[in-house]
Amino acid sequence: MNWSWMLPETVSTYGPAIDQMYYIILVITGVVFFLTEGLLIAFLVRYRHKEGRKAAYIHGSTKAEVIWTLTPFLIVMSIALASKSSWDLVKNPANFPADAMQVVVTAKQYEWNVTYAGADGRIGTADDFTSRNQLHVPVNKVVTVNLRSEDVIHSFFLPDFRLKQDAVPGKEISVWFEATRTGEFTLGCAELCGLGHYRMKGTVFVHTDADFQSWAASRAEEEQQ
Amino acid sequence: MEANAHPQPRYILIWGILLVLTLAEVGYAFMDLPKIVLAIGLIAMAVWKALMVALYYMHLRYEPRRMWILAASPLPLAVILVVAVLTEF
Amino acid sequence: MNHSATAVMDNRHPMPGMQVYNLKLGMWIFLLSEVMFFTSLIGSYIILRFAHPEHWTQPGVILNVPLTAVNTFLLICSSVTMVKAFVAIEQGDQKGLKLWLLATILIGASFVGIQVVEYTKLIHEGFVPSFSAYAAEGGNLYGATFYLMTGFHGAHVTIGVLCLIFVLFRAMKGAYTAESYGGVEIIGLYWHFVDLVWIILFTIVYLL
Amino acid sequence: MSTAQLVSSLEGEDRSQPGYAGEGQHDISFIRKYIFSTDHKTIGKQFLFLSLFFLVVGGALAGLMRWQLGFPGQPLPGGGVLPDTMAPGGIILPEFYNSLVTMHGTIMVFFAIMPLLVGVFGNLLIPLQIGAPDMAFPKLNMMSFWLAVPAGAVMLASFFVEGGAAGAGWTSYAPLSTSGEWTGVYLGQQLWLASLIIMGFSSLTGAVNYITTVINMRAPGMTWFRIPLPTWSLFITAILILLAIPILTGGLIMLLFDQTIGTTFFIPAGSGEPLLWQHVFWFFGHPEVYILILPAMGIVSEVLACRARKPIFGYHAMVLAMIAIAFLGWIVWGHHMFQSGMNPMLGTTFMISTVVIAVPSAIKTFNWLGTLWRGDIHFDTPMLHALSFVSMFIIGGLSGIFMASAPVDMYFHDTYFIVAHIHYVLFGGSLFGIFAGITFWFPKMFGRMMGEGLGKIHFGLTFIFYNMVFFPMHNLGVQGMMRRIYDPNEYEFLRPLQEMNTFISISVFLLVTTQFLFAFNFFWSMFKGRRAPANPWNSNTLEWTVPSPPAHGNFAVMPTVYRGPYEYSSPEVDADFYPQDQPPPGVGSGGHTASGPEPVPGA
Ligand code: HEA
Ligand code: HEA
Ligand code: CUA
Ligand SMILES: [Cu+2]
Repeated sequence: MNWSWMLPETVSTYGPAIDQMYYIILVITGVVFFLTEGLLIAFLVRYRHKEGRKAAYIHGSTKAEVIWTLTPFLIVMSIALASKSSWDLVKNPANFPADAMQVVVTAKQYEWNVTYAGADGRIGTADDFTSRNQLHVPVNKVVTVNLRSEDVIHSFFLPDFRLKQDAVPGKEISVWFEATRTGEFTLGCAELCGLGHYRMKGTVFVHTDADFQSWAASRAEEEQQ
Repeated sequence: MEANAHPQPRYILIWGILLVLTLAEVGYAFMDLPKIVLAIGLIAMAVWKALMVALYYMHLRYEPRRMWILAASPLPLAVILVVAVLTEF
Repeated sequence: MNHSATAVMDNRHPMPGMQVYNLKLGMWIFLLSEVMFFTSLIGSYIILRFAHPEHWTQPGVILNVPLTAVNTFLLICSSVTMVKAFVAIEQGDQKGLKLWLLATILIGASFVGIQVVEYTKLIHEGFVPSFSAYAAEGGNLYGATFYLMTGFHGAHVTIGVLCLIFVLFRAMKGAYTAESYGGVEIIGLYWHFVDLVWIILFTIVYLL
Repeated sequence: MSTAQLVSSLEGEDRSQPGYAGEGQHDISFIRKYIFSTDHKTIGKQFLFLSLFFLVVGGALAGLMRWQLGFPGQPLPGGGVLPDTMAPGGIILPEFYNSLVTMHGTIMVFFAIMPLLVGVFGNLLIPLQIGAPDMAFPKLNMMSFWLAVPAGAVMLASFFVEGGAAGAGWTSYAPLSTSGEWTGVYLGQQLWLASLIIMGFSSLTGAVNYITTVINMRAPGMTWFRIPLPTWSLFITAILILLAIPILTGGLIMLLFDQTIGTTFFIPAGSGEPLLWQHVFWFFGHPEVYILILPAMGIVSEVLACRARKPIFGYHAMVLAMIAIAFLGWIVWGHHMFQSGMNPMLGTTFMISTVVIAVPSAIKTFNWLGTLWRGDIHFDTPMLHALSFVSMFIIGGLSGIFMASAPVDMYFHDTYFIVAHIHYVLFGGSLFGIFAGITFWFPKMFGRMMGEGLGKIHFGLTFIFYNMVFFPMHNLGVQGMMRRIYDPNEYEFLRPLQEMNTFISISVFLLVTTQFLFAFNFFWSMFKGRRAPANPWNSNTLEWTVPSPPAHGNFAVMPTVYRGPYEYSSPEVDADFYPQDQPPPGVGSGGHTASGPEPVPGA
């Protein structure tokens, strides 16, 4: 059994930043955990009932209250502020990297349909081509995913990229990622979307640029007939 | 009993004010002004009327101060919800 | 404040609390939750309207403003009659209490009546809550939010009328006196609140 | 007011307050006494049996879920009894699994934990602890219970209707929940909504009652800052219920209309807004989770102070922290919607408000530790449960910090990390608090002590098995396992986790079995337990100054309160406790006196 608290390897450009945030919180909460639970156990042993022991008649201490109000406040505030940058980077369209490869991902019970721009580089034209439950992308290239849904809410989840975004019917939501190495990775649905939710999965194929071009070409071919 | 203590407000007068405001609203609503101007004016009049009812008919004006606080307490929540969600659009 | 009154209305405790007897405090607290309930309805309306303005028409195009203005007038009058009933019993005037209560009931009932008429007309014109059946100008969200808000307000008025009838019955039995009129006061609070809600609804639903 | 004034104010008319037991006992028929009773203590017990029943149901549903997750696709032993629409040949169907998850969450939150905390302890404790003869509106109180019963019946009935029970999660996100065409569940989803609307009324009537009672019916001398913490927490909880439940009711009604009369508030096909439902739900939902923890915090504070024989550390800080939680609880709901497509700016705001709400919880945690420091700690069953509340709530709270960080939540949202969080706060927190409360006030409820030995064994095993069940869920989350999935093995990368899932499931079966000890102890002690003295724990609060169980009307004469509730080990008296109504030396007689410590059971 895997009792590890280490995150699996990440293959997106912003993955490490997010993982780092996780490890920072892990350390902070870990320290708080051992500190508080340690004190608790220490007190239970030290002050357990003994004949003739009378508890101290103490009602509290303003000084202590101030300390343990301000310290946690500062700690958690810094956690929030430290998290802000990578949040804005991934989810705020204003900060998306320029010249990205655009794909449209349309979720529906229980499959992922991906639409790629054809030769003209624009989506919504005759030479678009598609793939089902497969997302093919070139490595080291920014890919903007425009999420749509045809029926209910699904959630576009790329564990290895640390990316998750709901696909909401009636809305188009954009997120982006950039793969740092080639390989095959999981695409999962993370929002309950009906009885097939558990099997609404796909695969992300990260190719070298060359491989991607040839795949795109052949796929476009097939679509024409 | 506290109700006995308070001075009797002029209920009929307030009734009159409410009627006038209602007519004013209906008239104002059909003037061709920019939507925002209409909205502000109408809502102002509505709030005025609502206050009249709460303060005099519901005797809030003659209740202890802490009752005012009690009565006003949910309003901030209402504002928070609507304003926050509106930022989505 | 005269002590016998509260003694009859509830067993007041030496801790002053809200300086208001239990029934009245309880009604006020209940009204707070009513505020939140209408917040959820009106709030959703505001949000949906901002999101889809195209579903709404100019005031008066579909909804019958003059008719509802009359209805608003009625409701405001019923608030006066209600408060008159309260003043009457405060002075121990049993006859006045019964008369004003009766007046309030009649006006309240006619408000509901007029609303029913309004609804039937509107539904006839295809102004319905349902998406598939909506046939009027604008969009179905207009219809849905309209019936949601006015419908639940109407329900509150109806419940109010029923409670008033109950109060009138007890008044007939002489249940209320100049010392003990808690029942009259709290149904009054509820009634005025419902009136207050209508004042808001009339403005944002019919005039905006 | 000064004690002198108090005593004088007690002469004459105030002593014979209407409603007090002093007014003289009138005996009443069985029906009025046990079924349609208006006595807050009886109603509290009624809620106790109702919600324990639903706790068992919720646990059973969890067991079924865990069978599927532990042994995917294998026939459930004895599962043949289940109809083919649920589990043909004992093999649980995906749609049935979704119903299990949904109903487990709903029943546990709305029909087990909420009534256990608010219905049971709110009714039992509030009037007793403030020195009132009963609730402000006893009939309304009875109504509150008799609304909960049909609500529960409807919820259970939905399992047996065409299409099965609701299956869109306890959060019932639209548009999935708006039409059977997405889930195959038609009537079930509507019954789910109807049931929750009724349950909402039940909670609401309760809340109105509690608030009025606490504000208006305190005994002389029971100033705001002499109110025991359980009552404080229940008062604040009642306010949250009062303002949060109507919001949910409004949403539920709109959702019901979307399903039945063809409106499209939340259906994009009719230009409705799915996210509007999420906002409405979570605007209620986050205050709700504090509704589920605050009373437990109050109970635990009481038990800790009493069994450590030491004044609660920072009483005022404790109260202010709860008030702060109640305020902040309204501005953090968005942390459930980080990945929902909500405006990212809003996300940042909610991230900041969310971490801030950790601070009042921090204050409470440290004050609990401060209470134990230099105490005289007695390890009775209630104390053991209270202590495990503190230690488990810390874990649950800290896991909340991970998700509070929006980018980290991007990975953890809707994974088992959330499931671990939920159960550390709701089981490790709320439920251990409830165990502490039940074992602590059992003598006051039933006039008999609960078996200590069995109680300790039940505690020990529950504590171990509980951690074996839920701690590994953190690791599942870290590995990226999504929640609400019927069979993780569908995913290549989740297959290695099957072993751990099986381990969890086996632990669950041990955990559930352990609960029979509690059930047995509970019922056995009810009839055969040692008769309880008035004040078995040598506690200070008013409920312990009257016989166990207290008579109808609670107090023979209206008590007078001279001091705060946590005056333990005070130098003023020889005994290590100092009841709130015991007159200070010199002041006239009347109240109770601590005649030396009574023997403490088990210790
Ligand atoms: C009793 C119920 C309860 C309680 C008390 C809490 C408390 C908290 N919760 Fe939890 N939460 C739930 C019940 C609860 N939650 C449920 C049921 C869900 C899932 C809903 C669903 O989707 O089904 C959920 C989901 C949930 C989410 C959404 C996750 C997601 O879906 O992506 C988040 C995100 O921020 C969150 C955060 C928090 C935080 C920050 C607290 C804080 O209040 C915790 C504060 C406490 C501590 C921090 C520990 C003690 C403090 C110290 C020891 C001091 C030192 C600490 C530091 C310096 C950090 N919770
Ligand atoms: C209050 C809350 C509560 C409690 C106590 C529990 C208890 C348990 N929960 Fe629950 N759970 C939730 C609230 C709770 N849960 C919520 C809100 C969700 C989210 C639902 C959703 O996603 O929509 C969830 C989801 C959830 C999941 C995720 C399902 C999924 O996403 O696919 C799982 C999986 O293992 C799980 C397991 C368990 C288990 C094994 C228990 C065990 O602890 C159960 C053990 C048994 C008992 C606690 C009953 C014991 C009985 C007594 C002690 C009374 C006996 C005494 C007398 C009769 C006198 N729960
Ligand atoms: Cu799609 Cu879950
Ligand atoms: Cu929350």
